[in-house]
Amino acid sequence: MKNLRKVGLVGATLVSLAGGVAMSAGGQPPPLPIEPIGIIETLPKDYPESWFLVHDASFFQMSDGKVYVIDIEGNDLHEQVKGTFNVVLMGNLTQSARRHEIYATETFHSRGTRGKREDLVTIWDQETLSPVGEVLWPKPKRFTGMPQRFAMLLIDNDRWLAVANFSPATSVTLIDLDTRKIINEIPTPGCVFVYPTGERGFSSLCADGRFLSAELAEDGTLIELTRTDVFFDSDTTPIYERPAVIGDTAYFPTLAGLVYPVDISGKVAKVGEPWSLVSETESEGKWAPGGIALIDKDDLGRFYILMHPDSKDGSYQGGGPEVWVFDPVKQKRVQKISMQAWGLSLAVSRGKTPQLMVTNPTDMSLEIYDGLSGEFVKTITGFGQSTPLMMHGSR
Amino acid sequence: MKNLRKVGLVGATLVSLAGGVAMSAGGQPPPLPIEPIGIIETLPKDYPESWFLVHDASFFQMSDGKVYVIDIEGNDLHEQVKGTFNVVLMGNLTQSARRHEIYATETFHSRGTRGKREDLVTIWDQETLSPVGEVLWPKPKRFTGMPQRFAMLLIDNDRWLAVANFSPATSVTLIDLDTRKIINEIPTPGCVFVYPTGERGFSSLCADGRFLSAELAEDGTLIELTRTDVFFDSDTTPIYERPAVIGDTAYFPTLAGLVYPVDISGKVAKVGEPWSLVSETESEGKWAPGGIALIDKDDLGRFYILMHPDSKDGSYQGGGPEVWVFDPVKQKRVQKISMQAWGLSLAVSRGKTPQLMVTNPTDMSLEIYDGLSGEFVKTITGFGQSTPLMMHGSR
Amino acid sequence: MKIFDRLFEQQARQLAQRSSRRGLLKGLGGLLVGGAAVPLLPVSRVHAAEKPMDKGDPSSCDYWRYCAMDGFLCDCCGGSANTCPPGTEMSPITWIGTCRNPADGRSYIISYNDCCGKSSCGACLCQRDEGDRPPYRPDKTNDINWCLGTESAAYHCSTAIVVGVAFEET
Amino acid sequence: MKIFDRLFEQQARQLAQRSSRRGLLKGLGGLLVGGAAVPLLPVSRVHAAEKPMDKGDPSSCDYWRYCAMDGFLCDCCGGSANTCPPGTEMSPITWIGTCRNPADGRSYIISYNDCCGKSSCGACLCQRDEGDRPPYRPDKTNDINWCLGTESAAYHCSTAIVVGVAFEET
Repeated sequence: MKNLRKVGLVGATLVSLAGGVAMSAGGQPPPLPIEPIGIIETLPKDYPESWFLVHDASFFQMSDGKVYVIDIEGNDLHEQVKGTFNVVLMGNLTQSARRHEIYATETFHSRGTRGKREDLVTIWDQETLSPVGEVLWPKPKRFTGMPQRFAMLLIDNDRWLAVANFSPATSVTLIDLDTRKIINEIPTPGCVFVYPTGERGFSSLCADGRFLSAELAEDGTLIELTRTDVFFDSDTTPIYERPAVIGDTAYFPTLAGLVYPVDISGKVAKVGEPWSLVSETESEGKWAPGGIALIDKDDLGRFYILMHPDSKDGSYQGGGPEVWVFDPVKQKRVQKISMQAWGLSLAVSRGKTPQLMVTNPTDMSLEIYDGLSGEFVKTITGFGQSTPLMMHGSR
Repeated sequence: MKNLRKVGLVGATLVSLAGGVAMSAGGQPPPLPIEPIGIIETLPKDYPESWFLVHDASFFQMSDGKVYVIDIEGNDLHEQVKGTFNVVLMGNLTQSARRHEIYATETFHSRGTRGKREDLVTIWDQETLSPVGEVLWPKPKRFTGMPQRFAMLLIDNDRWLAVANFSPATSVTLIDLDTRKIINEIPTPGCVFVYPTGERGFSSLCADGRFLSAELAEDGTLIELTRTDVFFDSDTTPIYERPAVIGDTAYFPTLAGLVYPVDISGKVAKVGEPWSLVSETESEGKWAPGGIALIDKDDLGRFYILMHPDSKDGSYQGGGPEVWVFDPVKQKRVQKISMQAWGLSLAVSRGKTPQLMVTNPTDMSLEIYDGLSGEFVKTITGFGQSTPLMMHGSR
Repeated sequence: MKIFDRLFEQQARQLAQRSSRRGLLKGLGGLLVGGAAVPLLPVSRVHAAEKPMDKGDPSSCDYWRYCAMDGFLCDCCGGSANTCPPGTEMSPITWIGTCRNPADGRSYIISYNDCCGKSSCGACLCQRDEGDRPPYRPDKTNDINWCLGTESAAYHCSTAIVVGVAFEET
Repeated sequence: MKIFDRLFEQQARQLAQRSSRRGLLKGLGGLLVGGAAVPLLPVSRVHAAEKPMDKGDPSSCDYWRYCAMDGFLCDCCGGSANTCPPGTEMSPITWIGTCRNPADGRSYIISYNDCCGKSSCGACLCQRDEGDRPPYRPDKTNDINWCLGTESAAYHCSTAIVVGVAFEET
C-alpha cells in the first residue's frame, strides 16, 4: 500500500546505511537510509466507492488505449491515480466485484497495426493490475467501435461473460469465467449488444425496433430465442442503445427525449409505456439527450442523463451543458446539474453518496459533481489521458 | 497521384450514372458521376526535395509511434501530408534513395506492451508506403531510446544496413539489404552507435572518450577493430553523440560549444582540432548547443545547430531560441536564425535551396525557415502529431 | 495541435447555432433518407452548367459529403475525399449517408469507406452524425469500426464516396 | 491536458533563469559526481534533527531526487518516488544520478529504475538532465530506454531510489 512508502521515504533508519557512513555529529541529521529496489505497489482487493475505471480508448492512438484506476477523493495525482493497464484497439470493459477481476476485450495484430489479428478478453486482477488470464477468439469477430457499456455482460451471478460480436454478422460469445473458456456462440441476426434479461439470459437490440431475448440453459446452451413486438422505428423514432439498468428495469432513452422502461426480470424483455424526460416548456427549447456515455444510474434508484438544448439531426452524440437526474419510478426529474462548460460522457459512483464524473470535451478533463447536491466538487486532469470517453464507477 | 483525384471529383461524367437517372433538363447541371471504390494513393518513387520524414515516436503513446511523409511546399494538410506509417516503441529511421526504401527499427510484443518481444527492421517501399520486408533479430537487443540519427547506418553504397544494439551490452548488427538477412554482429564493447567510416566500415563512440573504428571485409566479416586516442572526457568535456556529416567530415559538437571535425574518409576515424561555435562575447551569455535532433547539414556544406543562452548543467537537450548556421571549412557562422519562440529539434532539406524544419516544443508544430535568408516561411501543424522530435530531410 | 478543439467542434457548432441558427440545412440529407416528407429546397437554376458540379473543401468538416461523417478525413491524411492514403486498404463494408450537394441541389448516397491498416491518422477529426443511427442499424451507424473484411482492424481514416443519386426532381 | 506545457518546462526554466537566475543550485548534484571541485554549500545546523530528513513533493519535477530525471514520475502513476505502479516490473538495470538533498545538505546516489510492461504513464513528465551524459556513458544517460532485463521493453514511468550517500562532510 502506498502509505507505507511515505513512511519509508521520511521515516527512521529501517535499512542499514551505505558502507562506512557514520551517523553525523554536531546536530546534522543522520543520512537517509538506503531504500530497497524492486517494490511494486498493489491495490486493495475490493475497490472503494470513490474509485472509477476511466477508459481512454485513445482515439488518436488506438494501439495505446488505457484504463486508469482513479480515486476521486485524492487531492493530487499521487492520490488520484491508483494504476493503469492497456486496452488495445477500441476495447470494452466490465468488472466483477465478486471475482475481483476486470474483463477487457482487446484486438492485437502481430505487427501492431498489421499482420495476424487476434481478438481476446484479457482478465485483469484487481489487486495486482496484472493479466491473470485471457480468452482467445477462435476467429476474430468481437465488436469494435465507440466504447459501449453493453458490449459485454456478466450473467448468472458473474458465472458467465457474454461478449457482443460484429463481423458484420452479429452474435454473442459466451465465456465460462470459472474455466476461462468459450462455451457457446449464439447468433443474433439483425440484433446487437447484450442487455441483462432474467436469471440466465440476455437480450439484443434489433434494427427492426424490437428486442431479441435469449434464454440459456444451465450449461450455456440456448433454450430459446424470442423476438418482442416492434416498439420503435429506427428511422423515425430511434432509441439509444445505451440504457440505465436499475434493478429489474432497463431505461432506454430515445433520441427525441422519451424513456422506455423495459422489464428485464423475465426470460423475455418486456417493453413498457414510454414517458418524456422533457417538459412542454423545455421541449420548446428543443432539449434532448446527447453524449457518448450519456446515461448512468446510482444506488438510490435514480438515473443521470446528459441533455442539450437546440437538438437537431446529428446532435445526439455531441453531449450537453446539463445533466438531469431522474427518479424513474416517479417519472420525475429530481436534480439538474449545470456543467462548468459542457459534458460528453458521464458515470456515477456506487453507494449512498453518489458522485458524478463527467468528461469535459474541451480539455478532456474529468469533472466531479456531487450527485445529491449537484454541486461542482473538483476537476481531475493531467493523469496522461487523451480521450477518456467511457467511465465506470467501480463495483 | 493525387491530382487525378481532383479531376475525378469535379470532372466530367467518366463513369456511368446511377441506374435510370437521366441528364437533367432546364439548365440544371448533370448529377455527379458514381465514383470508383477501393482506390489507394501512391507516391512518386523519388521523393522531392521539399519532402521530409517526420518521425513522431509519440512519447505519450509509444505503441503508436508514426512517421509522417510531409511536403513542406503544400498549402494545406491535403497537400502537406503525403502519407504515414507506424513505427512501434521508440524506433529509428533511415532512408535509401537508391533503393527507394525506408528502414525502421521496431519492437513488438505479442500483447501490445506485454508478452513475447520481437525486434526487427521493417522495410517500407517509398511508392506504396507498404512494408515489403522485415529482418527479425534472433534475440531482441536493438537500441531503444530517444530518437537518434546514427542508431542505423547505410554502408557501401546502401548495400548494408548497420543497426546499433544495446542490451546493455553493445554491438552492431549488419544486414545485407539485397537478401534482407543479418550477415554479422560486431561487438562494440563500451561504445555505441554507428557513424560512417571509410568505404566499408563504421565507427562507434566510446565511454572513455574515443572512437572504435570497424573495418569490414567484402562479405561483412570484421577485418579489424581500432580504438583511436582519447580526445574527450565524458565527465568533464562531453561531446554530443550527434554529428553533422558533410562529405568526409563528421562534425561533433561538444556540450560546451566546441566542434570536433572528424575525418571519416579512412578506415579509422581521425579526430581533428576542435574550434568554438561561440565567440568570446557570446560566451559571456553562456551560449551553448541544446536540443534533441539539434544539428543537421545542407547540401551547400553548411551545418545548422540549435543554440541557447544561459546554458548550465542539465540544459543540453532543452533546445534553444536560435539556430546558428556554420561554414565548417571557414569555421565561421554564416547565418543566425531566430525561432518564432523556441526550437527543440531540427532537420534540413537537401538541394540548392535548403529549408530548415524546427520543432516548436510549445505546441509541437513544425516551423519552416529558409536556410539561405533565415526567414520564417510557415508553420505546419494539425497533422495528427504528438511529439515529432526527429525529422529527416528526404533523400 | 488542436485535437480537443476538434473534438469539441460539435459543442462549438451547437453554441453557434443557439445564437444564429446557422447550419440548419445540414440536417436535411439525413432526414431524406429516412423517408420523411421534407421537400427539397429550391435549387437555383440561374447558374446552370453542363458539367457536374461539386464545390467545397474536402479537407473541411463542412464539406457537403461529410454529413454523416465521424472520423478522420482521409483528405488530410495522404488520401482524398474518395481515396485511401498510401499503404492502407479500403474497407469493402461501410455505412451510408445521404447528403445534399449544394452545388446542384441533389441528394447523393455517400459510402463512408474506412481506410485501414495504419493507426489513427489523427488529422481533421470530423463528427457530424446527420442521419446517423446507433449500431443496431449498421447501415447507418458510424460508431462501429468499419475496418471489417480487411486484413487489419486498425482504423486510419474515412472517405466519402458518391455511389448514387438519392432521388431526382424531374 | 498540459503535456506540451510540461515538455516545454525546460524552456520555461530557461527563461525564468535568464531573468532571475533562480534554480542555479539545481545543477550542483550533477557537477559533484563529475568530480569538479565545487564546494558544498553551507548546511544550516540550527534545525538539526535526529531522524533522516527528506522534504519536498515527490509528484513535482522540482523534488531534489529528480536532478537527473527524464521521464514520467511514477509518483503520479500509481507508484511513488521509489516504487513501481501495480502490474509493472522494475528494471534491474538503470542510470545513476547524484542529487543534493537540501534538507540535510548531503549528496546522494540516486538510481532511476524504470517501471516497465505498460505503455507511457503520461503524467508528470519531468526532464532535468543534471549530470546527464549521452548514451556512450550508459551509467549516466537517461536517453536510453532502461526497460532492459525486463520481460517487456515498454516504458511506463521512472523512480528515483536512494542507494547511497555520495560523500559526507566530516
